[in-house]
Amino acid sequence: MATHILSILIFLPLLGVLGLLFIQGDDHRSYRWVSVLVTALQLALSIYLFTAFKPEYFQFHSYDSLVYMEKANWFQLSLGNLGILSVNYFLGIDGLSLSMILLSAIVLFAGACASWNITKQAKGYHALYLLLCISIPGCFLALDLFLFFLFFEFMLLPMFFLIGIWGGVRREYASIKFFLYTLLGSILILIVFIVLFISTYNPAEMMEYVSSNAGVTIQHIQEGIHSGELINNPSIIHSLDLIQLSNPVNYFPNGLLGEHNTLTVFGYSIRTWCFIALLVGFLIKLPAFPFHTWLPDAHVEAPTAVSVVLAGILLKIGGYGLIRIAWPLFPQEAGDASWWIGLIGVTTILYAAFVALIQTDLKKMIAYSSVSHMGFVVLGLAAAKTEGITGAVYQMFSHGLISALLFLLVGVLYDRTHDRMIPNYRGLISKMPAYSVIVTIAFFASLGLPGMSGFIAEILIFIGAFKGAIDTAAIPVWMPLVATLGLLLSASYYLWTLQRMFFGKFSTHMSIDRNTLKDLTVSEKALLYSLSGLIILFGLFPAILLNKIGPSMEAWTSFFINMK
Amino acid sequence: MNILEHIRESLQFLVPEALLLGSLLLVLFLDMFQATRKNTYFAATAFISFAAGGLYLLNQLFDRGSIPNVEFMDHMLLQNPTILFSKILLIISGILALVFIQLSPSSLWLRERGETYILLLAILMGCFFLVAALNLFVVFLSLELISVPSYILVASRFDKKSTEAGIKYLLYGAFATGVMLFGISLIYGLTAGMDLFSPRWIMVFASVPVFSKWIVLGLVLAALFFKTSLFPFHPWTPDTYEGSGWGVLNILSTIPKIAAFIFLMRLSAIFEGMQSYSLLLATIIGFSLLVGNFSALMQSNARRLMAYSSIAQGGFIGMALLGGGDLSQQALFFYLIVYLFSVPAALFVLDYFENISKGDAVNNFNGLGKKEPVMSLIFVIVMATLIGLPPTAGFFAKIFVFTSVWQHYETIHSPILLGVIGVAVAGTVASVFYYMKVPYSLFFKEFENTVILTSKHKSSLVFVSLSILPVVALFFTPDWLMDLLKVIVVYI
Amino acid sequence: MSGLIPHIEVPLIPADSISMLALTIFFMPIITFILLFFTGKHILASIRSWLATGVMGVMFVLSVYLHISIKGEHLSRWIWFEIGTIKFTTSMLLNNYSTTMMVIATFVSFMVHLYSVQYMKERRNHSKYFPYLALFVSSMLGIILSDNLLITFIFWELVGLASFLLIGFWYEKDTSAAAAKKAFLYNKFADLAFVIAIMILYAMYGTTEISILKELVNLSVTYQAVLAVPIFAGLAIWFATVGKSAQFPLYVWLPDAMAGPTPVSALLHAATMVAAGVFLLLKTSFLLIDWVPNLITIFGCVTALLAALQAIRTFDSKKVLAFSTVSQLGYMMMAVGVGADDAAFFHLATHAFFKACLFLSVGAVIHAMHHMQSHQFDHGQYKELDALDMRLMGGFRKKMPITFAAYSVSYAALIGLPFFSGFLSKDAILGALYDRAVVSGSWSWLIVAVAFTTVGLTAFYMTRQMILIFFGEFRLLKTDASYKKYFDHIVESEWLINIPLILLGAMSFWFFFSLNPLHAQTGWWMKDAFVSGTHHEFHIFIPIVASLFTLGAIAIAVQKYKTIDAFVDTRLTLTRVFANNYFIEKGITFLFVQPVFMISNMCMATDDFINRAIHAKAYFFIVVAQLADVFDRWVIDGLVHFVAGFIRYIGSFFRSYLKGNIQGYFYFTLIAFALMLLWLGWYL
Amino acid sequence: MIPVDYYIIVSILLFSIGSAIVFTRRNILYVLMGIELIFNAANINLVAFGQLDPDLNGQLFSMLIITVAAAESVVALAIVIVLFKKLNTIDLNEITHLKEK
Repeated sequence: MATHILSILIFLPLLGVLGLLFIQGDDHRSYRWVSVLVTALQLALSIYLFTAFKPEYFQFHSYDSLVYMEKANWFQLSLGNLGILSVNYFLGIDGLSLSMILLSAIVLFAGACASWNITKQAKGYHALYLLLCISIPGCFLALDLFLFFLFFEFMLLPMFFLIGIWGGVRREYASIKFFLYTLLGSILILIVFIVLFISTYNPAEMMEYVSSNAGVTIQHIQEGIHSGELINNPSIIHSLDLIQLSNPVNYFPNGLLGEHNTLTVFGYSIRTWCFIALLVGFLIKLPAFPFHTWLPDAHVEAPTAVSVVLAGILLKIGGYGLIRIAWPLFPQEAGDASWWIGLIGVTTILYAAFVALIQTDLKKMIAYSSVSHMGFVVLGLAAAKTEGITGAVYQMFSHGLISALLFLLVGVLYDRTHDRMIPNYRGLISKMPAYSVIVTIAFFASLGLPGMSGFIAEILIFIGAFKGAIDTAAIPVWMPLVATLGLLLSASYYLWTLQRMFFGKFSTHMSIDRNTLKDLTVSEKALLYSLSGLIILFGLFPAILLNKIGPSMEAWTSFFINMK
Repeated sequence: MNILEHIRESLQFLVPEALLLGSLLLVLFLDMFQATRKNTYFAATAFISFAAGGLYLLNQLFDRGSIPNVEFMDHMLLQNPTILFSKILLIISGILALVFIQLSPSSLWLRERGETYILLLAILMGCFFLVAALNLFVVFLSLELISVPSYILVASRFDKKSTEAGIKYLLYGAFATGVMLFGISLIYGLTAGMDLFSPRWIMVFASVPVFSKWIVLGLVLAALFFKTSLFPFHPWTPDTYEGSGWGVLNILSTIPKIAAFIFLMRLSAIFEGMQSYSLLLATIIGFSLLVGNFSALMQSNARRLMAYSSIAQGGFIGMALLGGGDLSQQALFFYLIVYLFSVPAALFVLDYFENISKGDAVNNFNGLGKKEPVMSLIFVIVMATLIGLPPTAGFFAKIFVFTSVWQHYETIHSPILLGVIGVAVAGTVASVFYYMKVPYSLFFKEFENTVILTSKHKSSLVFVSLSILPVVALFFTPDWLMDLLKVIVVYI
Repeated sequence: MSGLIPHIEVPLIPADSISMLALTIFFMPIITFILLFFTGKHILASIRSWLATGVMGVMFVLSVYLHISIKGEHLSRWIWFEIGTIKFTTSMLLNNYSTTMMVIATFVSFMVHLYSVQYMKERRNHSKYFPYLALFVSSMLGIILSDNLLITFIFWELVGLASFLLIGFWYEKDTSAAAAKKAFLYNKFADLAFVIAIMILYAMYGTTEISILKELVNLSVTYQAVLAVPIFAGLAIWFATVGKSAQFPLYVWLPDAMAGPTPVSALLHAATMVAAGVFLLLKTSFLLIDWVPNLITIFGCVTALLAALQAIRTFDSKKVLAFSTVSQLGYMMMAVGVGADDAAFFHLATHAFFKACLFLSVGAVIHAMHHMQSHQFDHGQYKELDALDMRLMGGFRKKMPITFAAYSVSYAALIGLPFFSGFLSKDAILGALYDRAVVSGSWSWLIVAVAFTTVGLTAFYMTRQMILIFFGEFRLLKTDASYKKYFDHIVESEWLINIPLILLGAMSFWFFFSLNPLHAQTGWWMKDAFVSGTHHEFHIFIPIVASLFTLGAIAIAVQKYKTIDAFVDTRLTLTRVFANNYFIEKGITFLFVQPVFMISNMCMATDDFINRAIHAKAYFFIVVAQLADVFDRWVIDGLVHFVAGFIRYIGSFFRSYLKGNIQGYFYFTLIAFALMLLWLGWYL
Repeated sequence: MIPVDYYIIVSILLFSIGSAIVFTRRNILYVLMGIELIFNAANINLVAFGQLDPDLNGQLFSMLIITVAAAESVVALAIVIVLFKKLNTIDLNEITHLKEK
């Protein structure tokens, strides 16, 4: 099992989907058990993976040290003069993937639990949810960009339907918007992948291909490529193997992305444009200003569990893509653009926080706060220091937990009253004390209170960013300084909300039936308390995660700096 | 050699055609008597001939792989693995059409009649001849053999819509044929021969003045473009589609199109390097993509939507004609295979929904996704295939087509090709919107209809799933098919 | 740039037994917090409160033991987490300084706990009170013990959290909720500076260990001027303390924070929250270089004066004390600014005791007032009564003699009468200020002048408060005679309240700090030189002048207020200015809050704009489709028009393409195909 | 022998006349006749060119065309009859029920 643990982890929910197909009848109870069980199994598997993972497993850019790697040729397609497209089923895990896998297992499990009360077309819902459970871990584990893109795209469809069918009043609008935005991002990413495909080759696989000719070595192939003999040869093997792509030797010197290519479009090289396209593609997913407007709508309309998954994991794929693909493949460009990236980060942090401040819809406010927090990820990336990158990863992890908790909490209130407008409530704490306690914990966690996981992430990002600003002048000094205002703003909107909704004398808008305002049930409590517990656990003992992923992140940084 | 002797020898290559002819006659015979005038008999006859023909072709393909390019019937027809394979595709398409008619809820009138089977067999026979044609004689004859039964099929529902569709189709088709004939006559005058694929003819034609070349090529290709409903020979398509039943529509949009495209591919192979031909083709394809994709966006009627979709798909398939080399031929076949499986599935589901909701406007399908979740979900996969989204082989089909054009662009650097690629990309994006139109109303609109008719659920589902299964499966093993095509398609 | 800074290995040091003891003390309130927070509702209130109080008592005893037994420095350091080779450490430093602070903190906390047992008995939401207090104390201990700025920051923020929870303890009151939010946000704003300080120091030196930083800063002193970074780090840390230690202009949260329970105020003002700022600044004073100390002095001076002025016109009994705290913190800051770290810490210590005592005794009075109110409530005559308003008090001297005695002693200490602790510490600060002025001259003399004036002001407003609360008649009766019977029933508070008062009051005497009642420098406190070794020369005239100021102010105040029956305020403008905190809040609202909301609205508008743009994108395809359609309908048709001019009979077919006319299709095909061929011919 | 050019001129004239009819006449029967004219234009060409061809391909082809045209006309007329029954018209301007909405 250990050799195929990654595949098992990814495709486990497929069994669940099959199981769903064989369960007959309209009783939603049996369906929900399937999702919960499958996600629980996934969680167990990823915890096993987490415990078995050793910090020494890093060196992401060579095949040797990828533990649990799975690599098998999927297909090789001859594309005439363009050479051969070789696609591998290539999975691997390093610290970065590890944290994301753990996060997605936790959040997906929480989401499955939150789907407990779905009664409308429960079978379809759970089937789609389980499909999400396949594509999300797949996305985090795929090391072949073709595979990555498949999983990436495959997330789109279930999400689209989950929002569009089980969503709120304006679900059509929200789902279409989500679809359009993400599609735009995917197209940009796809274009870059195509360019990558045509301008690189895979010497390792070419070795296998030409092994009949005795005495041919990788050097021969590389020399042939560099001397131009092998260009446009139909037998050149191209692949989207991330490890090969991240080696600059594997680019055709005269290809679109090669070192000798002087072609420019509007004054920028193709490499720069590719980087921009990747950046925008993933920033849409992240989302960052100005590509964020799909998120509030999608969140507001999505059912609770979907919001949880959306904020908890889907956004992280944007950040993951940046760290895993955009930066390592275009280090030079990423380094050159750091000022702009930092600017995007800072703008996102502040802009979204400002907008969150004046929201009257609780869920929308939290959605904007998610955007703001994702801005920190961008800022951490811009400086490209180990602390900052680790902070970014930790921010993704912790924000995954925190936003899952926050959206679950909103869901609790919405389930009861079907109203989430902040001004419609006052003094909730006296009616729902346990609920209010967890809300307070969640709010403080989200505003970066020390002792909660968000703090570690943000402080790491700040010191990383500032160190980058001082050491390498990657970003100007004012950026991390100004970004700290984000902390204040998030404290402002959270505390203001606390004051308005939870403190004061109890009263509600007349449209709300007060009898529905019951405090948390035991099962809700169990879920919410355990998530809060995790947040505090990872806040007090970041070593649990950071010690495992640290070496990977350090290797990432040194790789990036060497390449740059 | 004695000509009769030659013909007798040639007949051995016409076994599938003979089978079709035989079953055609048998159906005719069966149709004469009240006792045997039964749907099942007709269908069984047709199916047996298809199956037998298909098996024979397969056997030939494996046997004759080593003896390519047999010209027979006094250089009128050609036999080689590519053509055998094309015929197999046509047979598969025919079988799908047959099953479609049997299961389609709206095709009761169609399947009860013997004529339907006769016409289907005739069309298929015409297609067999078309893909194997070496001479303009045969081209003309086979096109007529496809066209005339098609006219009858379209018009044979005998109601207002269908007759109108029929007459429009006929007038357009006849006019196109006339134009082509005139072109053929001029070609005959210019080159003193109609044996298109002979080296002599090619040589003579190459020496024809450019202007004359333009004229005759334009005139002759008109009929083929009409059959493939490419711009500007497309205007009949939406009207005819709208007026005809789903079963007929399925036949129209698959069998003749596949045959015509394969023939165009063969034609392109001999005209390769002739700039006037390739540019004409490129322009036509580009405009087809533009008009097909963007007009489809505006459609609210499922039939017209599929009509424009078929124009657009024709454009995408046609892109494979633009690229030179083996890859483009493989891409064409790959695309055609995906196309021949996905289009019947798409049309069948629409038929199914139309039958439930009693209307073919997209709005009529509102909310049906909740009543028919599985069917709707399969429909989404079908639509994904037509758009070219993973995880369906449509994705690879598009990739191959794009790659082949790009590759050709890299060698000749023609801005028109670049334009075609641009239009195709834009069209692909646009296609997301119109193909997702129906799933959108299936899932996201509230259910409005009060009348729901249930229909044969299981068998329909099985048919649709089975026809889409190969497409999904091909996504996971595209290299298998490509390797196969690599071996087979080289003889074109 | 970073190459200039010598890299210092951060060694890990295991904890010795003394450190283990300190850790035990540190973890005790945390365990209390966890225990009481989760089981709060399920155990008896008395068990709950006595458990917390008992723990605090044990902590106090242990702290004293720790303080006695400690010799030299005990540094221990562990790894918190590591990112590859980068290690983030956490460390604890035990020395005389920190253990002293521990003793103070635990003692005051213990007293407050004892007091709270009685005080909170009848209050609502009892179950969360003691856990919050425990959290408060543990966070404070964390700040005291931590030798790592990052870790300090964590506790720093947790102090903020605990204060938020405690200030907003009566969350049903809107003022309470608002005050809690305000306190947290003002502190958070200042804390940004702390984050920045951490960023700067980490980026420059690669560590946030204070003891290591100290070495590094001293090592790199030569290029400090070039880099100017440690200056900004120091500035940032100071600014962080401006929030927590309530300095001008961020002190406005502190008066509002009186909305919390009175014992909390006592704790907040004495040993925990506001002390944390000064304490941290003293700990990191090596970072205060160049012009930063002067800035600190000036701001401290301004704070001291402004707050004292406000205290003169405030009627809220607790707010007077709050302003007094702000003012005294200004003194401490001044001392820090002139480098008199010892004096600052000394004042911090003495102030902790007498201010806690003052709060608790005023709290006792308020408790009594509340009792009257609640009695009335019991009799169904509930009236809104501001139990904190000094204008309604008076004559409590006879009713509550012990309270009065405790109050008087700490009052004397605060205004700096000889033989009381405040005299010693204030004298040390004034002396230091004077010394500094002698050296640097010019504006420093102004500081000295203001410091002395403030001494007078302090005496004035404290005397005013004393007279208003304890002397004269009970003025509430003048507005509403129905309180008479309740006033008659007022007796001295319960012993649980009195004992802390007595103990804390006792700490206001001189002998705890120095045997010589007039000279602090000779006392053991200053001799031990907790923080820095610089001694100040003793000037005999300073205590004398200060005492003169004090006595004079007392005389004026007595003269002014002794005959007052019902307080009528004159000079309303001034009062309004004071009541509005010199319009600082208005200014902040105007300068920050309003722009923030403006920007928020702008951003929201931008979002809408983006959305519209996105809609445009979605419509784009439809538009293209429309265009294609228009192309079909008009361009091609237009050509048909054109051709039609030459051919008869064709007119009726013009729009035939639109109309489904097959001949229209023919035209379309013909023309389109012809055009295409023509264009291609031209192209070729 | 009459030179081929004359045949071509005649055939082009026929083609043009046929096309004009197809394009302009509203009666379906006329349109069908126009199409026949186009067919015959092709026939004339083929026969004319066939004179020069020893294999007589042209002549053969034209025979073929005549046959097929007859078949096509049969189908066309059949459909026209049905059409007339259903729509009561054979005016092309009135057969416009199927169109872009």
